[in-house]
Amino acid sequence: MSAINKFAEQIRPIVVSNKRVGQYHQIILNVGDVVTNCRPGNFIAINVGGESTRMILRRAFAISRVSTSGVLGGTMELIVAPHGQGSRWLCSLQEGAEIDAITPLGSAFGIPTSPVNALLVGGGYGSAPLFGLAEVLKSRGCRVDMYLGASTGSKIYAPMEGKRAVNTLRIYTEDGSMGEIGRVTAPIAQLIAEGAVDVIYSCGPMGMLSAISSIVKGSDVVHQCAVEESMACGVGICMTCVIPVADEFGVTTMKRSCIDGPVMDGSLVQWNLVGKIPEVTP
Amino acid sequence: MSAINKFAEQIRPIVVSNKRVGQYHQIILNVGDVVTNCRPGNFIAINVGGESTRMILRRAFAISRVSTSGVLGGTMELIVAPHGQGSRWLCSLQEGAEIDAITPLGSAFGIPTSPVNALLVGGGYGSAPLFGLAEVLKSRGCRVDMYLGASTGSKIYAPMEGKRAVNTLRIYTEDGSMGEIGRVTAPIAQLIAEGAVDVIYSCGPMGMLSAISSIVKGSDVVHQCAVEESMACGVGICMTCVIPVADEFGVTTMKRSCIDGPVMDGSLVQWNLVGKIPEVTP
Amino acid sequence: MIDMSTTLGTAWFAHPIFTASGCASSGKELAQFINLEDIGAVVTKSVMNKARHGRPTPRMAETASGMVNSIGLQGPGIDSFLANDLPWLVENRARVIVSIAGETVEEYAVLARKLRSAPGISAVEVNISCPNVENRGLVFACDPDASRNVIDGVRRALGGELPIIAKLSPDVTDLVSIARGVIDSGADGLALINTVLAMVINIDSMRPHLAGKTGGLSGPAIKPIAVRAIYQVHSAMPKVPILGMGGVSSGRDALELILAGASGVSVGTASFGNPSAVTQIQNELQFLLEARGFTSLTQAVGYAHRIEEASTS
Amino acid sequence: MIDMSTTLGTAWFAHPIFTASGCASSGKELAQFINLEDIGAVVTKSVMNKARHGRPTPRMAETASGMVNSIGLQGPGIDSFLANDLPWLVENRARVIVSIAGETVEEYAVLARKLRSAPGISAVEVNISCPNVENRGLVFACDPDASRNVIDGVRRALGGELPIIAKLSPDVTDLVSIARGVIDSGADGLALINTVLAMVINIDSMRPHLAGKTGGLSGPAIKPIAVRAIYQVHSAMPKVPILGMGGVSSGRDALELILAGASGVSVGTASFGNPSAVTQIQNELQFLLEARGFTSLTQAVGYAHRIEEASTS
Ligand SMILES: Cc1cc2nc3c(=O)[nH]c(=O)nc-3n(C[C@H](O)[C@H](O)[C@H](O)COP(=O)(O)OP(=O)(O)OC[C@H]3O[C@@H](n4cnc5c(N)ncnc54)[C@H](O)[C@@H]3O)c2cc1C
Ligand SMILES: Cc1cc2nc3c(=O)[nH]c(=O)nc-3n(C[C@H](O)[C@H](O)[C@H](O)COP(=O)(O)OP(=O)(O)OC[C@H]3O[C@@H](n4cnc5c(N)ncnc54)[C@H](O)[C@@H]3O)c2cc1C
Ligand SMILES: Cc1cc2nc3c(=O)[nH]c(=O)nc-3n(C[C@H](O)[C@H](O)[C@H](O)COP(=O)(O)O)c2cc1C
Ligand SMILES: Cc1cc2nc3c(=O)[nH]c(=O)nc-3n(C[C@H](O)[C@H](O)[C@H](O)COP(=O)(O)O)c2cc1C
Ligand code: FES
Ligand code: FES
Repeated sequence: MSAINKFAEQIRPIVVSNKRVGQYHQIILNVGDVVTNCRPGNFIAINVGGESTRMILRRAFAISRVSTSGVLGGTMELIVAPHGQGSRWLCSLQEGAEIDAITPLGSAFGIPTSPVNALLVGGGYGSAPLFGLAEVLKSRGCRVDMYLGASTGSKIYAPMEGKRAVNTLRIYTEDGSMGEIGRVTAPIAQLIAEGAVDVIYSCGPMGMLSAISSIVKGSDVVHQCAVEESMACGVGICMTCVIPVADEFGVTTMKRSCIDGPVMDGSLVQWNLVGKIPEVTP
Repeated sequence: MSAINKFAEQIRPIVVSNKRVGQYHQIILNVGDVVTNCRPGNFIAINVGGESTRMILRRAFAISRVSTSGVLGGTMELIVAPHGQGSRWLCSLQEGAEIDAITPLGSAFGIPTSPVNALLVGGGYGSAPLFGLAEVLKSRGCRVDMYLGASTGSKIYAPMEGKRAVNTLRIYTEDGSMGEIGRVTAPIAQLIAEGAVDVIYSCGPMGMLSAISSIVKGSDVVHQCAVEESMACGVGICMTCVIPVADEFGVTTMKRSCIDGPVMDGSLVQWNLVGKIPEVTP
Repeated sequence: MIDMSTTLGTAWFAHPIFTASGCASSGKELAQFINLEDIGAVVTKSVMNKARHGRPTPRMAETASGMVNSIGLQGPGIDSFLANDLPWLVENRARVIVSIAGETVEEYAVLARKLRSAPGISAVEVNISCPNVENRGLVFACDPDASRNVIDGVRRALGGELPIIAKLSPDVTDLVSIARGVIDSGADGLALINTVLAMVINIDSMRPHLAGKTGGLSGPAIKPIAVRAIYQVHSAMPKVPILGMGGVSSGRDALELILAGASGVSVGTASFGNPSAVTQIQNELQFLLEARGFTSLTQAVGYAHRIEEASTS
Repeated sequence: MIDMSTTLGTAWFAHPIFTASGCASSGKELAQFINLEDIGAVVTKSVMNKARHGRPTPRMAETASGMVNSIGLQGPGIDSFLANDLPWLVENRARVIVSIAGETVEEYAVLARKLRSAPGISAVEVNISCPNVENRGLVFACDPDASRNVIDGVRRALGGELPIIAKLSPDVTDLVSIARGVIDSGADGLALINTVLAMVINIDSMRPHLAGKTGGLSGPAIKPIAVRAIYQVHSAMPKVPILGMGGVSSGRDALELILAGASGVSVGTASFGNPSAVTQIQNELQFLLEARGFTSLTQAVGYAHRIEEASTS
């Protein structure tokens, strides 16, 4: 059998809760045993719009956290921005609603085998998977610093419980309405120069991921980033979600961000070619 | 201004109640003042499927009864058969749901100016508008007999309150599971021969309406029938709902059943041409 | 205030949203729901020379985000139209684009001659693309020569007075060459697109659902085809005005067609689901244009074709 | 038990539902969701001679009941396909139809020659209709001569071994004549339909949304166009087997295409929304056929064309 999508299951979870948090919705799904296969970085693909909808494609959301402890069995938390028609539909669901979902999909953040200094950088709802990741890193003895950025305070997602899993948390907003004013990328260069960080994990807008990659370049800091390309299928069959990525020999090909990602090695992603294609054929 | 659709209003009624009755749903809508313009025979055209639906056309339903008395102001009752995707959606609505509707549309049953003997014949959910009609006829001093037919008992719609408005009610089912066995059309010929009926009002499947028209032919009984053709717009702009109808000079043209109907003179409908077109051009 | 007016050839319209032919009957029926004075124009159901019964029923089937229709051009004929429908529209201060359809080149010319002297008409839309006629071989719009001949005849019959808008079918291999042909023959503008030839089979009767077997697909399903057609033709002939249509049911949809190159937009099937669609779409469009900083509708026409700005990197 | 098997030319398939080219990648990706042995066949993503990057992103836009894509035939090239993807499919006991695409008549012939000796292939689908190539003039399927030449070359290169299925585009004025041409040139069957040329304009950037500007419309929106195309071609050439596709997302949809004349049905876009769609549709289809009293799938093929029974009136 194929190793692609190996743990993915098509399930019909129930919405356990749906709360507005700033500009986002925190949605908890009762997903059952599938949580045991979910790793930080994986995503879930959800059918939106209901039975007679004209929306034919699934929507992808990062798994924020999973839990096996509750009375409900396995649950999964998503942080959803009501963006277009599909995500707004999801955010409008009542408790008890049943949805159609496939999870876990995609690659996960690599977890170091020995304790390291980890910096987690999130933009907007990109912080969602970082709190789950922080818990895992902490349990492996890593030092975990987190920087979150957004245009404005209501777009910062930083739950109380999440903060416990990190050593430090710094928040940056462009309008200064929360935390420090400015971009989340600004202080990273200095951290690297100080040798205070071994691995950067990032999730957020492509511009942010690309900026971090430039900053990291030349240092020996590892940069694992979760990219976000528009996806039609989420399971590797449509080829819409591709990103130019170099292999170990420097040859760039268009990789599917749903199965070869969303977590990728930031130093291999050819940021200058995103939205273009490599000149020479592979 | 045009007289077509003169009383029609585009409204957003709330579902006041939705109860299963046999194979149908009795749905009550809070429609407001528009009820004052609703006459037995008129219909309502409803958007189905919700915001992101792929169903782009309205669905037509006969107005079963209206009431202005309740604490809610004007309400309207519909009897809906969960048939395809649109009517099933309507039948699945919870109390409190808001819908998008246009009403009143179409022609109404003509009410005699002097008391007559009226026979009301309904097939399946076709009985819906007849109870409201019966009340009006009764109030004008008419004798009102009602015959209802269906393939089986659960498809007979005959509410308790409705029965009060009629002098007699006879029920026919093809499988004999309720009332008498056989078709609702069977006893009509005799009634006419006995001179016991002046006007027949009918609503139900086209085959039933056509059969009644044949029986009435040659007698001087008036036959007003509510036809049912597939409608795309319900307001006269698409020309999909046409029925061949003769004018006073015997010239047949294709009439729109949404604005020239649904109530038509059964003796003018060219039943043999339904689903065909007249040979000669008008 | 943004200037929402537009022109199609020599015809000026205060508003940019129109009804689509065959989707507003003769206009009267919509008057309860929209103010006919406040829209671009009523484009009438295609009128033929003689009265016609059209096709038997069933005439329509709903499909995913669309519908297939086969009406078969039922109508009262041009004389009755000129005697009854047109005067009503003029009396009610609606701008009118008369759509005509014929079975022969000659019939189109006859129709055009009758329109020449009729008062109150802003333009003539020539429907050479109705896919509902019995023999597909007879669809004028699929044959470059036949479509040129029709427009040529109409031009002669009309004289120079009224702008001619040729309505084309998307069911062709090379839309641009058909478009060029009718423009060369004297059309002042193009209407894009008519319905797409389609069929629904009823899985209970296990036969084609429509009495006419095939029919025309319309509604949101075809909007991406309409946008492509308008974009292609505007690319090839940027000066030719286009009345765009196909699946428009919101101001966003109308904007998409305008950015692709439409100078005005007709709303068809959307009126079936919402009889006040034309006015609503017009209001939404105005809001969207203003939000994007346009000061006139015409600035937005074909804006999606603008040359890439110099890259900032 | 109903016999669900079908044939396309000399190729026999135990099951009638197939993946659609480009909508199952090389098959592996779906193995977690469907049992590849239990479906008609995997129709591979169109393979070209050399590896290709395809188009830049954005490559797709969702539309009402559909999507527009412009992938640009990204793929590893035929040699890598034969070395890696095909053996995996054969090992996993999937039946395989290889789809090929080229930029020249010669490229198609080269591809066919390479397939001739490869084991485990049931048929070759020749994609002459991809609307995603830069120059619309180069779409083979829109040019009767070019499409004949491609099939002719493939036929010679393949010899008589493997059935050839020519995949046609609906974007033509006269589909039947294109179909006749490729059958005369040696195709054993037809695949109908490829995507419909379309465009989406992003109303924020106010430019075409896809990097490739135009793309192909697929999904439920186009089903009525597919049904019409299959019905037309089956009417004209009732003996030519058709692999039908276009917007099928339920057993009811598949039945509609079969009644119109398809001997097998490919499922494309529906797999994006539901990766187990192929199997689900196959099960639903079987149920629907049984409920209608068919004892074999082949009885239903083209059943909508049967002569009207003598009227009982
Ligand atoms: C791997 C991955 C993880 C994601 N995680 C989250 C998350 O945790 N929280 C969250 O709020 N959003 C997340 N997104 C983005 C989310 O998928 C989109 O916001 C959502 O698809 C928008 O759908 P819509 O119907 O609301 O918008 P529309 O604009 O109506 O969508 C139209 C189409 O475009 C696609 N699309 C639109 N915006 C995006 C986008 N930003 N990224 C990818 N596809 C897009 C949609 O999937 C759909 O196919 C993630 C996307 C990916 C690919
Ligand atoms: C004047 C009039 C009055 C009606 N009154 C009632 C009523 O009181 N109660 C009731 O249950 N039904 C009534 N109907 C029928 C009702 O409109 C259809 O059952 C309903 O439209 C089916 O929609 P659907 O989405 O469930 O079915 P689908 O089969 O999915 O509908 C597909 C399309 O076909 C049309 N259609 C399907 N069946 C019918 C039908 N029987 N008549 C007309 N159009 C149809 C639909 O409107 C829709 O456009 C009435 C119809 C008309 C024209
Ligand atoms: C029921 C119906 C009838 C139509 N009749 C005509 C017609 O008489 N003449 C014509 O040129 N187009 C006719 N059309 C095509 C429309 O004018 C329009 O070009 C097409 O429907 C696409 O627009 P839409 O998706 O907004 O409906 C008709 C369309 C429908 C749905
Ligand atoms: C993302 C995508 C990629 C496709 N790639 C190919 C291809 O490589 N070769 C081909 O012949 N058809 C290709 N097609 C067309 C499909 O095989 C099919 O003909 C079309 O999508 C209609 O079917 P559907 O509506 O079920 O998707 C592609 C379609 C999609 C949506
Ligand atoms: S989303 Fe389809 S291949 Fe990645
Ligand atoms: S339903 Fe449109 S004209 Fe009657």
